[in-house]
Formats: sequence, structure tokens, C-alpha cells
Amino acid sequence: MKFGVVVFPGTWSDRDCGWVIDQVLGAELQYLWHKDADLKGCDCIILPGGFAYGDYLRTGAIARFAPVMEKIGDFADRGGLVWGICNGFQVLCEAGLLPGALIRNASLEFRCQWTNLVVERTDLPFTSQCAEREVIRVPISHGEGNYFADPATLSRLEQRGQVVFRYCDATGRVTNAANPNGSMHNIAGIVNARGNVLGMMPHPERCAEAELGGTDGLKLFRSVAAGAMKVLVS
Amino acid sequence: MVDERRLREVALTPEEYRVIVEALKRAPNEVELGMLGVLWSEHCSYKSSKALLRRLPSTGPAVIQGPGENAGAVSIGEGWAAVFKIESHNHPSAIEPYQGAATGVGGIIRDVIAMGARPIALLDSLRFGRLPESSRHVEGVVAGIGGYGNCIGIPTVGGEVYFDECYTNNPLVNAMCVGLVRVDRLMRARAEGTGNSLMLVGADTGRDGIHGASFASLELDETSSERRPAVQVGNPFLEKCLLEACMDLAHTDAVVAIQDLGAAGLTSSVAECAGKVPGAGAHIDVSRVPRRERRMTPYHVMLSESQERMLIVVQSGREAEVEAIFRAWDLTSAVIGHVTDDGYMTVVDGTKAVARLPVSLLTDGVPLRRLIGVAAEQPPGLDMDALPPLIDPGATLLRLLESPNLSSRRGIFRRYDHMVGDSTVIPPGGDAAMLRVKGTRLGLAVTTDCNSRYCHLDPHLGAQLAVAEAARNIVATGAQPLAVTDCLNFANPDRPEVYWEMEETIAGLAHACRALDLPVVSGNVSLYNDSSGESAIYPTPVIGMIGLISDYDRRLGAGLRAEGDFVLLVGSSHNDLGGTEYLKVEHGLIAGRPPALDLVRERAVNRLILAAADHRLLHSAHDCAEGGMLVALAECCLLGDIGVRCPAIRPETPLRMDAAFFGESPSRFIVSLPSRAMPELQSLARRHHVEISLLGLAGGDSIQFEGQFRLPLAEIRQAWEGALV
Amino acid sequence: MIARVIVTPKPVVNDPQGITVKQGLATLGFREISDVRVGKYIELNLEASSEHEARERVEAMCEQLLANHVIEDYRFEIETDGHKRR
Amino acid sequence: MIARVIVTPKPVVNDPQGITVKQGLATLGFREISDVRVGKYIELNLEASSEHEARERVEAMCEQLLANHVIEDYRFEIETDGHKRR
Ligand SMILES: Nc1ncnc2c1ncn2[C@@H]1O[C@H](COP(=O)(O)OP(=O)(O)O)[C@@H](O)[C@H]1O
Ligand SMILES: [Mg+2]
Repeated sequence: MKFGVVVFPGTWSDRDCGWVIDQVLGAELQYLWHKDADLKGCDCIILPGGFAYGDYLRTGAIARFAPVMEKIGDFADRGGLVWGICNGFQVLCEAGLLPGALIRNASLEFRCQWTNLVVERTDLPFTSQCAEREVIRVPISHGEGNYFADPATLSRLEQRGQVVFRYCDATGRVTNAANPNGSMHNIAGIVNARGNVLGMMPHPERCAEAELGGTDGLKLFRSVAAGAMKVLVS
Repeated sequence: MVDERRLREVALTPEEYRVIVEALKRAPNEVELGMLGVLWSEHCSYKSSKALLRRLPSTGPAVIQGPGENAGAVSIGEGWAAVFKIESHNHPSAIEPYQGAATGVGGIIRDVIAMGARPIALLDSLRFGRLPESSRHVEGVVAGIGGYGNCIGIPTVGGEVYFDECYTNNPLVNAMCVGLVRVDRLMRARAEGTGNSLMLVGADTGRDGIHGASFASLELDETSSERRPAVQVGNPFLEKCLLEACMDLAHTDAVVAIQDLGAAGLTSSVAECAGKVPGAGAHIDVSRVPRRERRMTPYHVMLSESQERMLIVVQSGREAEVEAIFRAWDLTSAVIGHVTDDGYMTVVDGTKAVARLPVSLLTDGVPLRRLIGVAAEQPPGLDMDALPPLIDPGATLLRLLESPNLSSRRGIFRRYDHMVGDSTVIPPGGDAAMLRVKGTRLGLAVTTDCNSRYCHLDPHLGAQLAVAEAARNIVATGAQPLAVTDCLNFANPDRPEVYWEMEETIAGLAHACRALDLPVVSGNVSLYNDSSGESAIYPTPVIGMIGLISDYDRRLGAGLRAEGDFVLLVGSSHNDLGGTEYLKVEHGLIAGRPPALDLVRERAVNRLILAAADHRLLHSAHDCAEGGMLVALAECCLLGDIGVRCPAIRPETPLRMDAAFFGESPSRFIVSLPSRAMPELQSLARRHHVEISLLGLAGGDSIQFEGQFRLPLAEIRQAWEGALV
Repeated sequence: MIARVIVTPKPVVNDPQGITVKQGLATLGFREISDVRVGKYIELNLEASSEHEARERVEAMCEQLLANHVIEDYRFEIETDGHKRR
Repeated sequence: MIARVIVTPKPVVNDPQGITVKQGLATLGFREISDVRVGKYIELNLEASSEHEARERVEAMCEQLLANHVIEDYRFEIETDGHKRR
């Protein structure tokens, strides 16, 4: 299993994702420079968190035009696994690989805190290691994670079950109080119709070791790795 | 002789001008005058404080780099050095809170980068006037700190926030940065090697922050607002690229030195770099400096304070390697000159000569100012017998917890990314924060502390208490205090009582740091924090401290961990009510002497806590600070979300009830531990001659002292967290 | 030439910034405000052989980069030697 | 009435956003751009008995809240039943 971690100017979760993949998960790691239109044979491409191009104008607006993004688009069309985390999610929306957009948090404030997420899809390569409707604890760290989509898109997402993670309370109840940024329907992460492109605002790479406060994030990385194993055996 | 007005504009005294003319044997030209003006300013030359600062201890077995470089460095083992420094950005933040704070963060980060280190943590120490009057400042500053730190991807893991009238017109914004570098890769900003190239990298140069007065005088012809100098606006995105590019410089051995551009821009960075090498000089061609705007004079270029720029000394002939590294990050770099051996800083504009000054005159030429200190009149004494007796400790606790200086800071630090880097093993919210050193078991504890009310009441003692509290916050995590960086914020030192405060403060710092074996390896002085003479700030010596734990698996949190644990008070309590939050909040008094500090006891208590942590006896530790024992105990409960049941407190005379609950005697901790660990802790305590007393048992969802009060945790949390959000 | 681009949040998109500004103004005593929308203003200095060409180029810039059609509308005016046209 | 307020960074003030957008546009092939400045656009719906009064109120709003005079300039236009004036 070979993970590719994309590095834009202004990206910072690249090193954290790399750390988890390489040191905690023990999988193969390849950094992908934004200027190189080459995915170096990676099986899963991660668009990590950060402020690509300073998030100037709009989050992800400039990054989506990087040479590497074109290749990632083709890769996704061919069914390759693409995983956008925080800023990466924003880039995927700007690039049209995922529907909707992420706007300013309702509070207008940056928020760095732990959140509870209810996992609504466990049949995905990204979540296979999670239990049905399991509640996982994952931190967020963003100023613009407020998910928006027009009513039609939103109902399509819901009908097709493309909402993967929702902000909830410790018991799994999806409440306003548990919504840290004003996202519609408490959406924290969505997947494309085909199920191979995931975008999420929370940071699983920040909770893959107990000393950092939790290990639920590791489940997602393990899922991807395990998925690849399946492919190998079958 | 230039006219008085012009001198005032470049902030030089007639005496200083005389010294310049004497040294040059001629009158300086406009540009030279401007260059000398900024480098001889208090901010760059420390002419009022240098003599005093020499009194601070700056050596120790762990010290690799003391004061004098861009940041200090200490060895933390396994080949790693911790590089750190604190710096003030008070005046810019008063004018433009957001950008002032943001560029303050950007500046201190560059200091750490210049040492070749990768920044791993930021802390911010903030002082404001009372709320709500100061909310505009608070809003802007907090947003600015987060705006820069969050974008560049360095976690902001700690700091402090205080509110007091004395900061209404002079808010204090001190930012600290900590970095890591392999000991053998530590860089120093020395312009070695005649003929080596000077490269300017990063942002283009604009007319940012050129000291207004002198600038205006050069631009009398132009009056429109757009011709006036601009407040610096930070670009954290560009600095992130600059940071990564500078880290990539480690791949080449072509780099001789790195120096950030801060106050006084190109002039000071070049002069400082050359000044560190005996006989070295520099030749600069301003026409080669990449500009952001047209119509910039050599004066602008030499004095511009545009952010996100670095000066790099490169082996001649290998400039292309360096240029390529920066181009990869889409950063411009330009060779703007070279190192010489004539001891002069020579500035030309293409073929035109612009300035030629001895480097030594720029860096050490300024006559140190001999100021006199006169003791300020004694602050009001405290007649404790006149204080009404404490009636309801619970009600007082709630009022203290909801007071701005004691309420939870969560509303602030949740706006900072304090997790990026996957190293924050103790997040903000307790005492010191802790970062692991990846690839090792080492944990680095970091904190900033200062109770300036103590310093106001007694600068000498207050300074010692600041050092002691910082050390206590490090110890509370199980880490050994290692070294100090200090940010000394004062009013106008030309006023004898203020200079006296400086003398007393620095004497106090030196004493406490010696007693606790803490070298001061870097720091910063900010003077004239009294807008137009009135409303002077309290002397505010902010202590930034780092500490080390050999295995972060043994780290301690402040919050209670398990029901049924014993909760103890370590250390002894006295009638220390002077200068306390209790006096201020409950009786509206700022009076008396600050709590007495016995540094020998302080050491003993710290040793005990560290020994107990070493033996893994403790489940938690939290120091008693503002608000005394009961506030500290409440914090332990709130952070651990566990209540506590205690028998009534019956202080033995002469200890007063109010002092027992809310007195601020130093050298005290609240610890929790499983009952089975008690015997061993007791024998340890005896061996260290430290008094320990059982407060109660952890458990339940309320704090109660039988027959005295009982409060639900929820209600306490409401008071504590309701205030600052 | 100078192009002045104005990008505004679509009406269906809730505009937390606008809401906050409205509240801020109200607390300052400006109660006559019924609605506030906050958008972006982007000023471009560009070379173009004709206003028509400029218009086409700026249109393209807005479509590709300056505005996100999911959440934003845009409009612009071109200034050629002092004359503005929308 | 409708007030359209435009807040821009002062000319000498560094505008990182503008610089970055310019580079972004250049990489997209829009090389004809010599300069980009990014500011805010604020649209206010307000009650006022006269255009004159509206003008005074909006002026006050800009001074007190909408613009940061240290680093920003502002200008606005008032629209009364379709007529705009600056
Ligand atoms: N401005 C700030 N930025 C980040 N963290 C802060 C700030 N102010 C306070 N904190 C954090 O909140 C916690 C409590 O702060 P404080 O009450 O000053 O601690 P102490 O009294 O132990 O020094 C500490 O972890 C501190 O680092
Ligand atoms: Mg403490």
C-alpha cells in the first residue's frame, strides 16, 4: 500500500500525515510536490490540511490549479482513492471532485477542538474498520469548515448516503450544540457517488496515537491499508 | 550642525550626534543619519538597559548559545538543541491590534529560523486594560496571533492573558517561539568570509514601517496619505514558504549564515551580521533589492521594515544553489552585496555612493545612557485585621473564577491551532504545555508567566516570584526547568522611579535564576510603555521558560484523574494576602507586600514533586497561583471533571481562614494520587522536608468542604467558562 | 485598463460575516440597517487591446478563479481612461 | 435605500492577498495583469429620510466599524430608487 501525500505551498498537515503513515501505520509514504504532474504509482492520494496559497481569495481556490491536481482528477475518475483532509477537502470542492463548498465558520472564529463524529458509512475503503454508526473522537482545526450545498445537491447527498461523518455529541446524537461550525446537516465529511473520493474537515492524522489524546483517526488509515490488502488477495 | 528638529526626527540626541561627527570626522548624510538613528534607538541598541542586563546569569552546562544571537539555544540530549526567544510587539499592537500581533509572531519565528531550527511551538503573553473597554484590542490581538500561527502551521500551545487598568493605553503583546535543531546544525548569524555573497530572500521590499517622523521630513514635498509609511501587514503564507526553504538550505553547505530582517530592516541585519566578525564589513547595492513599489529611495530600502525577509550569507560562487532552493518555493532571492574586510558598511545605488559607516559605530557606537533610579514611594500597606472575615468561601470562589484574570482561557486558545505537528502531548489549559521531540522519548515543557501586580507592589520580589511561578508550572508537568527567555516590559526609563523598577526587577530576576540554576539565554526589552507620560504600565518582566522530561510517558496533567484518589496540598500556607486576586476582587484593594518567597523551600518543593513524578506516584499536579489553594483545587476538578470531598478547613493560628483558602503563598502544589502511593509520598516529603496535608478525596460531581460549602461542578464550570468567551 | 470585480455571496448562502457586521452596527446604534451582505472587491490593472477583449478576459478570470459559482455571484466594470461601463 | 461600500487596502500597504491572486492568475495564463488589490465589498440595506442623511450615516459606519483607517481606505455609493451617486 503506497500513500501519496500532496504538498502545496502553505500545506502543513503533510508532515503529520507522513508521520502517521510512515511511523505509526508503517505503510509506504511518498510526498507529491504540487508542481509534479506525477502520482508516482501511489494507491491512495491524500490532500492534507494547511493553508495552500494562504487560502487567499478562497480556501483551495488557487491550489486546485496546481499541475498535480489534473492527474489527481484522472486518478479519481479511474476509481483511485483520493482523501481530502481539512484544506484538502476544500481543494476537492473547489476542483469539483466533491459537491458543495466550505464557508466561514458560523462563529467567524477559527476552532481547534475535539469533536465527536458519527460514522454513517462503513462500506467505504476509508471507514471499513469502523463499526456501524460508531462515534469517533477527532479534532478539528479550521476557520472555514462550514459545509454548504444548495438544497438539491444536499438532498441528493442524503438520498445516496454520501454523508460519511456528522458532528454529534458523545452519545451519537446529531445536535446543533455538537455542530462546531454551522455546517448544513452537521456534515463533517462526504464521499463522491462512486465512493472513492472522501473529503472531511476533521484531522484523523492528529489522533493516531494515545499520547496525542486518542487513536480513532488511525482506524481510517488502517481501513485504507486493509482495503488495499483485500485487493491484493482477491 | 543639523537642526534639532531633524535630530528629534531620527531620535538622536545632540550629544549622540556629536559622537557621530567625532567618529566620522565629518557630518553624516541623510541616509547615514537615518541608519544611525534606527540602530542607535533604544529598540535596537538597548542603550538604557544593556548595563543592567549584564547582571543576568547566562551560562550553564546545557547552554549552547546565550544572549547575543537571534535566539538562545540549550542542549536537551540525543543530539538535539532547543532554540527559543520571546519578543514584544507592544507598540505596533496598540496602533493596529491584528497586524501588530500577527507580525510580532512572524518576527519571533524568523529569529528561530535564523538559528537553523525548525519552529515547533508558539506562546503568547498578553496584557490588556479592563473589559469591556479593551475588547477591541483583545479581539484584534487574539485574531492576529491565531491568524499568523494557524496559517503558518506552528502550534500556539501556551501563554497568558491578564487584564488591568494600567494596560488600557499600552497593551502588551509578547510572543515566544521554540524550535528544534540538531546541535551540529545550529547556525549563527556571522558574516564570515570576505567576498562571500549577501543574498536577500523572501518578500519584496516596500515602504513598510519606516519610522514615521524622519520619513515624513524626507517627503515634505509629497503630502498625500499614500506617500506616508505603512503599518506592516504580515504574510504568513509567504513566511511558511520562507521557513521551508530555509529548512531546505540544510541540504547544501553553501550557506555561511542566516539573519532575519526585523526592526531597522536591512541596515540592522547587515550591520549585526558583520558586527559579529572582527574587522568584517559589507558592501550593499540597493539597486539590486527587489521592490514592491516604484519611487523608493535608498533611504526607504535601507530602513524598510517589510516583513518575511531573510539575509543569507552564501559562499561566493555557490549563489545559484541557494537561489534554486528559494525558486522551488516561488520565492525571489537576490544577491545584494558581499562581505568585505574593511570594517565598513558601504551602501551604493548602482554607481552612486549612498552611505559609508564603520560597522562598529553602527552596532556599538552609541553611548550607553547612565540613568538614575529613585525608589518609587511605597504602595499602600495592608492592614489584615481591618479585612472583614471570610463568610462564604464558595461564593467567593465563584466570584474569583468568573473574574477576567482567573476565568478559563479556553475561549482564547481554542482559536489557536495548538495541535499541528503531532507533538503536543500536553495541550493548553493546564500549567505548562508539553511537546514531544519526535523520534525520542523527550518531552519539552514550555510556559510564560508573570504576575505584574506583584511586580508593581515590589519589583524585586515580584520578579523572583515570576521566575518561581514559571518554574513551578514546568515542574507541575513533571519536567525539570532548564532555561529562561525574558521579555522586560517597562514604562519610560527616563523617569527615575521607572529606572529604579528596572534595576530592582533585573536584580530580582538574576537572584532567582541563580538560585534555581536557570540561565537566561535570550530575551527582549520594551520600554516607553506609557503613552504620553501618563498611565504607565506596571513593571512586567514576562518569563518564558522551557523544561525537560526524559520520558514524556511520565508527564503529569493538572486535572484530577481518578475517583477515590487522595488530593493533597504540598507546601505550607501563610497569611499571604498582599497583592492577591482575592484582595482585588473581593475588597477592591491593590495593596500590601507580595507573598514572601523562600527560594530554598521553592527548590525543595520542586524536587519533591519531580521525585514523586519520577517514581510515578502522582496522578496529577497543579501549582497554586492567583486565587490560592481553593482556585487551584477547583481548576484540578474542572480540568479532570471530577469533584472532591474535603473535611472543613480549620487553619491553625496564626493562619487566617481567608489566607488558607485564597492566600497566594508560593511553593505550593495540589497533587492527586492513589491511596496506595501515600506512604511512599510521605517518606519522600519527609526526606525533602516539605509539608504535605491531605485536603480530601477525589470523587462526585461537586466541590465540598464539610460544613463550609458545597458547590456543583456544573455551577462552578458555568462561572469559570462563562466569562471569557 | 482597470477592472473592478465585485464578488458577493449568493442570496441562498447564509452570510455569517454579514450577520455579524449587522449586529456590530446595531450595537453601535445604527439600527436603520435591515440587511448586510459582505463580499469581495478585486481591482485588476490589466493590458488589453480593446475594452471588449478586457471584458472577455476578466469574464474568464471570474469564471475560473475569482468567483466560486456554487456560493458566489460576480459582476465587474471596466475603466478605460476614465470611462466606466458595466 | 442601498449603500454599496468598497473598502480597499491603502495603496502603500502590503496586500499579500492581492500579490498571491496576481501570481495565481499568471499561472492560469492571465499574464496581462500588472497589479491586483483585494478589498471588501459591503452592501447595506438601510432606512433614511434623505440621501443626504443616508450618506452621513454610512460615512459614520465606515469610520467606526466597516473600515480600519490605519490600513484601509473606503468609498461608497448610495442607491435611492435606482439612481446611483458617489
Ligand atoms: N494567550 C494564551 N494563548 C494560549 N494559551 C493560553 C493563553 N493564556 C493562557 N493560556 C493557557 O491557559 C492555561 C492557564 O493559563 P494561566 O492561568 O496563565 O496558567 P498559570 O496560572 O498556570 O500560569 C495555560 O495552559 C496557558 O498556557
Ligand atoms: Mg499554573
